[in-house]
Amino acid sequence: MVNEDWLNAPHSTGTSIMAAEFNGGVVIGADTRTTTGAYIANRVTDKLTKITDRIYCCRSGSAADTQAIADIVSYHLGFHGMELGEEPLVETSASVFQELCYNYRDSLMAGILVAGWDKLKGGQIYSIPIGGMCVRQTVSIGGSGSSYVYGYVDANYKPGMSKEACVDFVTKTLALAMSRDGSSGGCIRIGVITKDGIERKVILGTELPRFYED
Amino acid sequence: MFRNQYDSDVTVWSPQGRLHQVEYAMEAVNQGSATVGLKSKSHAVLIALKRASSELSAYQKKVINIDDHVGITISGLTADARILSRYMRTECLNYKYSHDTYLPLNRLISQLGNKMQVCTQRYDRRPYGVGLLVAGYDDLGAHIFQTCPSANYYDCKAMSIGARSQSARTYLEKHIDEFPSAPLEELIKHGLRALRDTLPPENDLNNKNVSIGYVGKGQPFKILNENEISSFLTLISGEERRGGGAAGPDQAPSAAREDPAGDEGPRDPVPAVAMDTE
Amino acid sequence: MSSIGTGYDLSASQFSPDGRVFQVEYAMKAVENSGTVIGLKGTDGVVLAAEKLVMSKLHEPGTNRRIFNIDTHIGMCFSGLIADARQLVDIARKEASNYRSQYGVSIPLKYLNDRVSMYMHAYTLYSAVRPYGCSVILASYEDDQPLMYLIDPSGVNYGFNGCATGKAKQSAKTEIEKLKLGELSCKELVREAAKIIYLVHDELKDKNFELELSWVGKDSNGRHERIPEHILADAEKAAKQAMEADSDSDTDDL
Amino acid sequence: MFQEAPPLWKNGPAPGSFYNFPNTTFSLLQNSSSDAFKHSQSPVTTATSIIALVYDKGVIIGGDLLGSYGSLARYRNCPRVLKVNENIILGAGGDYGDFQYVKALIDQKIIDEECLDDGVKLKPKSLHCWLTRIMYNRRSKFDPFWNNFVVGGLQDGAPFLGTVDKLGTAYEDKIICTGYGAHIVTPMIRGVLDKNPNIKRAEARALVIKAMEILFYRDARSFPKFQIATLDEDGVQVEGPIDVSQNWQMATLIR
Repeated sequence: MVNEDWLNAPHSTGTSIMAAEFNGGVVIGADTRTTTGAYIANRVTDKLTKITDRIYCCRSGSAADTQAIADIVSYHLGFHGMELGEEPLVETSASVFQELCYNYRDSLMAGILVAGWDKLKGGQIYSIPIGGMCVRQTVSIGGSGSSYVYGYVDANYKPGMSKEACVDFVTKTLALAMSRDGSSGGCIRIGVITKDGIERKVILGTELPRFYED
Repeated sequence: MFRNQYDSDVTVWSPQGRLHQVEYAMEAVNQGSATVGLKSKSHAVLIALKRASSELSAYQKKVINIDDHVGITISGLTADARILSRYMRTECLNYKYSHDTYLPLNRLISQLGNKMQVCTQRYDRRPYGVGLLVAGYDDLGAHIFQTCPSANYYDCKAMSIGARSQSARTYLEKHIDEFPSAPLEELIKHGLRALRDTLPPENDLNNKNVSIGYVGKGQPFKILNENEISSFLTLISGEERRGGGAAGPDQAPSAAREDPAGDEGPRDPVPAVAMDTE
Repeated sequence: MSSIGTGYDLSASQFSPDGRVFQVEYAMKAVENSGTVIGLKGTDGVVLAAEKLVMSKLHEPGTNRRIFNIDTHIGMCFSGLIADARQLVDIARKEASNYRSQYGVSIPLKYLNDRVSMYMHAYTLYSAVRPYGCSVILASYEDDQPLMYLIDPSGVNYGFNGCATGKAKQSAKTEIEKLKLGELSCKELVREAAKIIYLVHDELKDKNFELELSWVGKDSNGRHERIPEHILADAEKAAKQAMEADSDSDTDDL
Repeated sequence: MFQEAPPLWKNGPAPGSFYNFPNTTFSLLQNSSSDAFKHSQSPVTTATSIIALVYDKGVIIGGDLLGSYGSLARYRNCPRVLKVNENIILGAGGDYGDFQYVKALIDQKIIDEECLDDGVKLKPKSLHCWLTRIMYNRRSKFDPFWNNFVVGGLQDGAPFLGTVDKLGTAYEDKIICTGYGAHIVTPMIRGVLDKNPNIKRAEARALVIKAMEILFYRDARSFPKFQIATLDEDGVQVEGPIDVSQNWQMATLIR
């Protein structure tokens, strides 16, 4: 056997995830591959997880850890939203994620992007890497695939893009990351969050952009 | 047996919106011997009258050191005061450990106030039956604080509490404008005169029944010994005494209970409306 | 209050035969024995004002304040027992602090109001404790929106445009109702508030008092603060003049 | 022995338990001494050196804006030089998550004090002492805050500069540089101050800017954008982001 470590290896979303602000909201995106060692445990995973109607998170790291965290946060914020009588803020949501990720930093493997829209600050993205810090960014990438596309993001992201341009940018970035990162792949899932809620779509593995092959 | 049906517990409001149990606790302060606190811009002074429970006993300690910058005198139940003083000492020490400086007076007092308030709202507690005069010096200058069993506290220019303290307060009010610029010695003399006014004519202050403590700029809280007290007493000994000791009708109740002879038998307490509802 | 003294009014955990909890009503009495406080909500903020009765000339002026800061953007004033109120201030500050540490943003007043009300209400449920002897007014300015609530010892709360509690709450309310609250700015309300406190102060029963004023709104950059010294002095002067003018016109009428 | 895990958030449910409503008083992350708790902590997202010195009438602190993720220059806007109150400025290096946690504590401390409105303001020595206590406390639990803190301020009118590291080691000095800065730029700054101990603010500022430049050349975790905080009788000023002015002219001399 080439590699038997998959028997004991944790399911982990060796991943490419990303989020970018545009004029009117945020675009979030992720690949769909979940691996156990080198084995693809799920080829159509959904790594864009709903927290509230207008707040989503992109998960990277251990699938078990990040799913558990997302469940807890969405429960907590659901409760909080009822107490508050209105939708929780994206900032609040990020803060709750951070509290968990920071307090349990020794036992969790989780790198999370929290993205969403609220009426106070519009579209926002917060990056919470391993270690539990939290910082707001206008564009953010995460997961193992992200290392290969920092340059592309730095060169091509422009503040105040249109929705279409932003979706295109996110799709292209993820396609690049997935093509170079063995732990990322499959399809691309995209979510566009604006004041009207989320609009989701999937770009199948057969329809990924191949502009870089020209 | 109860004076009215609303005074059994600290958790019971009277129809007038009063807390009789708390008001009774305020009376405990008036049972204690008098004590005076006053301050100038640079110093805060505490002067207390000590009692001995019998001829064989020592005089009860009235001035207690809390930290270098704080001291207190007490009137009321000494045992309750000991709990409060231990709390204050702990708070001062903790603050010094964590912040490398003295705990500002008003913060100490406000924490103490919140601790005392809890005892005025629960069935399983009783209010602390002691009033304190707290003298201290911090970055904001010299302070005299008064605390009550009701958990109220007051930032005072000068104050006196305890038996027949009204006479002392009268003296203090009369001379209040002289205190801010008075040197320490004058301040102590004013305090002694105020305290002397609370005594009946046949008694006088001596170096056994007086306690003096002070704190000030560059001066850690200091409690004077008998010799030092004597030297201050001689400074006011020649002066004519005012008739404060002959208790006026307004102080009759507290003065009567002050009488250690106790030959009148038990009598109903006559509490003043002591809860300031401001 | 026909049931007073029938023994059904000794515990907060006891209803009277006619379905009332007298201990809570008695606690309200403590509030009514205390100096008047008012809150006025204007177009660009909230103004709080308190009549602090001075008990002795031995006390330092400006102490035992009746208006507190709860968070940078929230103020609280009370009437009733000051010791009880300070406990509530402590609770409210802890709520505000916990909210920030958990949710990363400052506490919305609506939420704080709910929490403090719940806390006060809990003290009306058990015989082992007594209801709080104070009413509190909470005020804030968040997202360019002035907000104000009043909580009674019962734990009941209402949102208000203008409210009063304490000794002279009735006459203060009458005065407040004369104002066009929806149109006045904080700067104007400061004068009105001072005027009302001077007007309702009972000179015969309570000799001395100090006027306390605070605001939270656009003029204070969304922070709850004492009103600056010179504005306070102006307002006080105007209030005194108004009082004099008032008494003059009274004599004219005769 | 089974021990209940700490709650997921304050007064919230513990892992595997139901939501406790309301009035439950767990203190955050309480562990009894019998708990075997693994602390494998090491810094993750890190910030590098802090440069600080005392000038004639005040203090100055400088630090760059980079949050490094290993060798990846991941976050380019991580401010870590800040005003605490009118008397205190603070600089921090090390794990950025830990820094954010401690910063939240300090921020709340200042808000609490503003609420009291009693005329007493936290002084730099007090904050330095307080930081020392929490740093030592955490290292004693084998779970240190992985930071260096530099506290600057005016203590009763005189400049104060002190530092604490992750072990709770604390000292005061006229010049404090942490991380790579301690090795690379302390000698340069000391050289200047030895000649003239009472440099003016403008000179001090130029010195810090020079130090940031040198560090950019020699510290692989540094970044050419930084912030400077100054505190003197004119009050607190936090400037930035300032760009490092670079000079690579010498490259042409090599062939």
